[in-house]
Amino acid sequence: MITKAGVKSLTIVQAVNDALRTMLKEREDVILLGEDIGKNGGVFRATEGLLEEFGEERVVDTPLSEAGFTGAAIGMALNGFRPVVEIQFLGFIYPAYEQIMTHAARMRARTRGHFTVPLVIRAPYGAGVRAPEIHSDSTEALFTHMPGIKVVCPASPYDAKGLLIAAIEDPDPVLFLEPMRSYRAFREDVPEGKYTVEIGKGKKRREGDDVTVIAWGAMVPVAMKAAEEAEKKGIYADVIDLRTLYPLDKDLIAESVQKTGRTVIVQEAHATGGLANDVLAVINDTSFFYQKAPVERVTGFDVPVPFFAYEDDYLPTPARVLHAIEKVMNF
Amino acid sequence: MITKAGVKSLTIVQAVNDALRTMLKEREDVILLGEDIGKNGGVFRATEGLLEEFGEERVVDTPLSEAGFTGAAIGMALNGFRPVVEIQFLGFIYPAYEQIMTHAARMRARTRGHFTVPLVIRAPYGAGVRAPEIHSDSTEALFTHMPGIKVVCPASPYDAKGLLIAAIEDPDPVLFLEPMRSYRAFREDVPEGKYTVEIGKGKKRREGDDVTVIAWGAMVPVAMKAAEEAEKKGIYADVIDLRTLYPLDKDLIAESVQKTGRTVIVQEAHATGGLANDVLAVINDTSFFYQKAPVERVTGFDVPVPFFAYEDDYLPTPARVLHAIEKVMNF
Amino acid sequence: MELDFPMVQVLNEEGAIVQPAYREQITKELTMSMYRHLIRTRMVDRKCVSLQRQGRIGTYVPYEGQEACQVGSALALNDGDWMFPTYRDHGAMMTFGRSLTQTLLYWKGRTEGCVPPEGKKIVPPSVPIATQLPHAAGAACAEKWKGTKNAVIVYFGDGATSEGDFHEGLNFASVFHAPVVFFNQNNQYAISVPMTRQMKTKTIAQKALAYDIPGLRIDGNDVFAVYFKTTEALERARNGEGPTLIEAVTWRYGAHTTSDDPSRYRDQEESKKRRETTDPIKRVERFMQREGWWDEEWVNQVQGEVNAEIEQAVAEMERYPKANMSDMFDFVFAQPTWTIAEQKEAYLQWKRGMER
Amino acid sequence: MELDFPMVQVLNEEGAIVQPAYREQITKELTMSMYRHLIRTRMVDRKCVSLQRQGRIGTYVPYEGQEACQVGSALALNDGDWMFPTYRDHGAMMTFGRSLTQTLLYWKGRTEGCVPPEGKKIVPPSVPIATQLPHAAGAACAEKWKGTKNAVIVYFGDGATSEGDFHEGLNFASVFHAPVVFFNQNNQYAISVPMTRQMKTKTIAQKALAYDIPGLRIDGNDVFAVYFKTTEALERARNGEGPTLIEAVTWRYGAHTTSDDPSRYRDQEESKKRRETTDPIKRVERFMQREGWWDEEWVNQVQGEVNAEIEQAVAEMERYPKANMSDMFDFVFAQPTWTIAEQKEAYLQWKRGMER
Ligand SMILES: Cc1ncc(C[n+]2csc(CCOP(=O)(O)OP(=O)(O)O)c2C)c(N)n1
Ligand SMILES: Cc1ncc(C[n+]2csc(CCOP(=O)(O)OP(=O)(O)O)c2C)c(N)n1
Ligand SMILES: [Mg+2]
Ligand SMILES: [Mg+2]
Repeated sequence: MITKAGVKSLTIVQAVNDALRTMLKEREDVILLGEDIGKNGGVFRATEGLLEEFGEERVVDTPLSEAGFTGAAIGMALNGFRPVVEIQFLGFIYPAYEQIMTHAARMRARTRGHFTVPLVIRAPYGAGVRAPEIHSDSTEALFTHMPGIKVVCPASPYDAKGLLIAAIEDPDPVLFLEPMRSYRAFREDVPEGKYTVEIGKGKKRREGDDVTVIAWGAMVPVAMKAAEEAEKKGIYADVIDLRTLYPLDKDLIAESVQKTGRTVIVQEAHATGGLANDVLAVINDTSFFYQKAPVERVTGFDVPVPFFAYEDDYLPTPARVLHAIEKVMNF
Repeated sequence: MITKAGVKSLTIVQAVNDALRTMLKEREDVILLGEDIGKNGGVFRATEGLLEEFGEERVVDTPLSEAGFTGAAIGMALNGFRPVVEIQFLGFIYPAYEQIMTHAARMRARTRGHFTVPLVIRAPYGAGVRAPEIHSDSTEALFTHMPGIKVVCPASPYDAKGLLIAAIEDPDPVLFLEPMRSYRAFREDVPEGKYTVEIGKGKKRREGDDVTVIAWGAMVPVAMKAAEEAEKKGIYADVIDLRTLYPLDKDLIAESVQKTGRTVIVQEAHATGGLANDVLAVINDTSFFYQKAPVERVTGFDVPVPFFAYEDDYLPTPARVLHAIEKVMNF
Repeated sequence: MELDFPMVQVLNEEGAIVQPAYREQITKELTMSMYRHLIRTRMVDRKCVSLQRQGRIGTYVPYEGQEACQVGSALALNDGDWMFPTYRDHGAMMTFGRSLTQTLLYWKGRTEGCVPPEGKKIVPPSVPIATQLPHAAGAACAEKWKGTKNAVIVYFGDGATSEGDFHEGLNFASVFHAPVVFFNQNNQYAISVPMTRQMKTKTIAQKALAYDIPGLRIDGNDVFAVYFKTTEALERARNGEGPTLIEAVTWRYGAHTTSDDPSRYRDQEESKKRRETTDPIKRVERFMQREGWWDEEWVNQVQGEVNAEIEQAVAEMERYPKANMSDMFDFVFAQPTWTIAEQKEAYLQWKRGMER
Repeated sequence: MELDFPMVQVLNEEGAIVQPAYREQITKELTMSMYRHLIRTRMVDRKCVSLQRQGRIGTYVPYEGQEACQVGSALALNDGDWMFPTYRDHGAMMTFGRSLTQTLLYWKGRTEGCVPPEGKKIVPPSVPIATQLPHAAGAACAEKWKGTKNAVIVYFGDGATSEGDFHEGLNFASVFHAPVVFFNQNNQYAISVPMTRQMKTKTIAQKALAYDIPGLRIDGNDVFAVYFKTTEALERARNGEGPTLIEAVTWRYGAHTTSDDPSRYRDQEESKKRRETTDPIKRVERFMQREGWWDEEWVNQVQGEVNAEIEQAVAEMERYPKANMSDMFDFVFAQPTWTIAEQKEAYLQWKRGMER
């Protein structure tokens, strides 16, 4: 849907598709690999139409082997390509963990920059769409602890396109997490053609002086909803969309927390070992004495992401976030 | 070396061997699997003599396939055995990540306790022994974020034996991390026969009212050394050896931090996403207003564990810890 | 290579027995039992698809067309054997004893669907592809070390052969002579990816050569070939002769899951054609007709019984107690850690507060 | 199966050419060049073992006994080809152009050892077993898509065949007809685990049948068999005929690494015996003697040259600038993240403070 000249109103998944098409056109070294991304256009249609437009050598349906095609993509990246691989669901990335951890992330360091792996790994993640079991993991923290790879997670169509293009242009490996639950949840105006959103920079989605609410990916709409509710009660929240999960936007976090002194972090993943604790560390290091209350974390629980009959109780909700906002306000 | 009746003076690796022998004797369902654990007695000799004593069906040299033998061990655990698998070095566990993450850790939850996986995964970890590259990872945090598995990490021979026996008796999967660098570094009196150290309980290794120093595994001796140095400067430290990394001993941490108000956490792993941040979260949640200074974290850096020529600069040292202790004291 | 692994048939498309050796074992009783299971599994599958369309269960994975694979192999098992299925093998699971209600609960996103009936060693379906193969190898070793005569069957698709776990599972089992049958349902597609894109080989059976174990290619739409060849492989396993790889060539008529649209990647005319020619149920019908065993009334009766069973199971599923959110916390460890206990308590308290 | 994959020999243990087809290509020049590389790699290996014993380098992985595999295959490469070695393949790397100094630096725990000479596509050794096979498949696809005539060689051991990545790499390469040679050095042990415990098959070559690619079993101690068969496989690759699996049967005389004690798991008499009978260098000597090409003086000269080269490299390694700790921070990303920049700065500052 074209809304005005040079701008289209797109969903996140369409924005991803647009970014891939843009970069396949723009750069000959870009190549897509994954399961069902060709003829089928991806199980979420993120690669729809690309095989037809760019052919079998640039949009490659691979055998069902995450370690195999991620490893092969590493070899292609060593040899001049910029592969973008799709992991069908983040819950199926673990067979490729070794390849990402030991090779993609370490090659530059091991070789003093002689060999590099400009690889993008795309993966839809998260719960909330009533998917079968194991399809709903949100384990970004397993990758932010892996030195040598950046982790990006857009919450909106504009950012999805701009960040994916930035990831493809990045000289180093990037894990690109796509919030499955937001894939088609809303549209936004997205410029045609190439533009980038800087990796490493978060975005303030709402301004307020009372409390800082920090979220990313599918939790951004949850945080926004909670902030709206809070406003009705006279509490004004800064809502920060992290957008990049490694490296975190330290300055944005510190600036806001130093202003409000009160922080709520909203995380879909399990509490222990989650990214919220990295945010906590940033606050500890930069803004300790500004804090007026302990940080509240609203997170998934320390349990495997449950079967879908239980997922509504697993996922942070605006009501839970609001409760946490009130808690830090009333401390 | 027998020091008194019923007690032997053992190194950590000998204590591990003793625990395995004890449990192979004690329980028929215990079985060991791994690469080179039989005839060779393990590359660190942790399983020395066990093949000879218990035979090929209980001490099983497997093909070189971490996913294969860990997966097979899951099948054996489902079918009544208590397998103890050895991953030769923690840096080689990643091929088995999928098996641990999706199956070992989730089976009980998926089946409402009908099927369970009483599996122990042993892995030497850490840097400091001039090992070839990739042999020195200390990525415990990749497992503490995995709901359904406990993570244990002894720092001393007594604890190594007692915790390993507790892990084998535990009805759920346990990752048992062995500090390679401390394997033969010192001896301690270890009782003969069976005893356990409770999983989930840390241990105070030194008492002091000024500052809390928290460490685990190979960092415990580093923390102890720093505490000794601090004492010479009139600073008295509580040194906590976490021993279990999931679940953390919240009460022990809170009690000490509430007493001292100042905390230093010593972690070998990369700063971002490390276990220190979980400790930070425990402090935030339990002891926020007791804190007199921001928590100091002394950690490995956000870089792949370097080749050994650089490892002395990567690893936290007593001097770095002492510096952090002084920093929190002078805040 | 294809020539070295000819496709074994016992009952051909026309419903004729082409392997006289098995003639005597194919009694009326056996045939009727098979037929009953075949139509039962098909009827359940169709019901599930329609339940999904009505929003009464979640995303569903249909197996229509693959009934002979699942029924024939499951009937070959002994009660004490183990079954390691995938998400598509509830036909096999039901044939081996899992109740319809449990099947439905699973697709409704309920963990109750993962609990097998007492004494039945049916492990919950493996969702990550091929990861169950090492488990099967290990469970089989355990039976061997215990000295039982139990065997293990593990199911997987053509796509699964590309994963490392396929290889590691078969290699492990072959080294330890584990009593396990690796039962491949080669439906020729992994979602949209045809077998030609999945592997260079024309058969899956030949992959057995990499492990020095027998590999066998059978007509997966021939319930007798499946039944007898699986029985023989299980016998080998029980006798200490180690694992077997069976490739059962078949076809799914419908979509990969109810979220999939097969017309995007293949001509559905092929499915239509196959329904007429190679259908696993039709050929048993043809055989029964040839033998004079066909009894319209009996068939109607069976259908009626299965319908009643299905209706009852659907009713049971729908009046099943609401999912209990506590379950999510209570089964992670034998004893909940403080983290889980605290999180549960805090959540329950907050929820109670919200409800007030 | 073993019979289907007979061990190919060109030069037998007695130093006689047993495949006349290659007779003409085995010139004096080629033979002398091979011989030179063989003794060079052996001398370097022995020197490294002794450097390790003296504590001048770290844990070292010796390859003595496997020189024919490494030299023969590396000499078969073109300059533009890719090499994906393991930790044991510095013989191959040096033969293909990596300097001795770099080799030594690697074993001294220095990243400088991972940087290949300008223009040479030698990827650093893969330490996690078998993980380099998918890379090789991918790099080969990339050459194909670029339309070059470059090929790829990837090394791995017998133990590596058990890992999933072995399977995934071969399958990927076979599906895409990638120009890659999978070169297996079957030294019959993975640390302490003998081949019989690693796999049920008696050959590794037969695993090629699982991918419908040529599989070939050769005498890995016969430098000519290795050289010609690798050349042919590379030719196939360049001509678009896809991957080949080569099993080169060999033996490591010594320990797995300098931290290993082989007497714990095998009789070292076997190594002694093999030194006399199947040694890759001795048989070339015998051949040269038969041909009348043996020239004591030339051999002494070569040894002298290699010794000088080694001494120079050792000296270079030892006066190499001290490891610069900044390197650890500076090469993680093209542009350091603030986390790394801050950590580096803080550490440097503290260290400067300490030094004051
Ligand atoms: C490790 C992993 N990767 C990807 C998926 C997503 N996925 C589910 S089914 C499927 C295709 C499986 O094909 P096949 O093995 O032939 O079995 P079939 O579905 O045809 O029965 C894929 C790719 C998954 N479940 N697990
Ligand atoms: C994934 C992984 N697991 C374990 C190890 C430890 N390890 C190093 S070498 C080796 C044996 C390899 O045997 P093989 O493949 O035959 O090669 P060889 O050493 O004989 O050349 C093992 C187990 C490793 N490096 N990587
Ligand atoms: Mg299939
Ligand atoms: Mg070997």
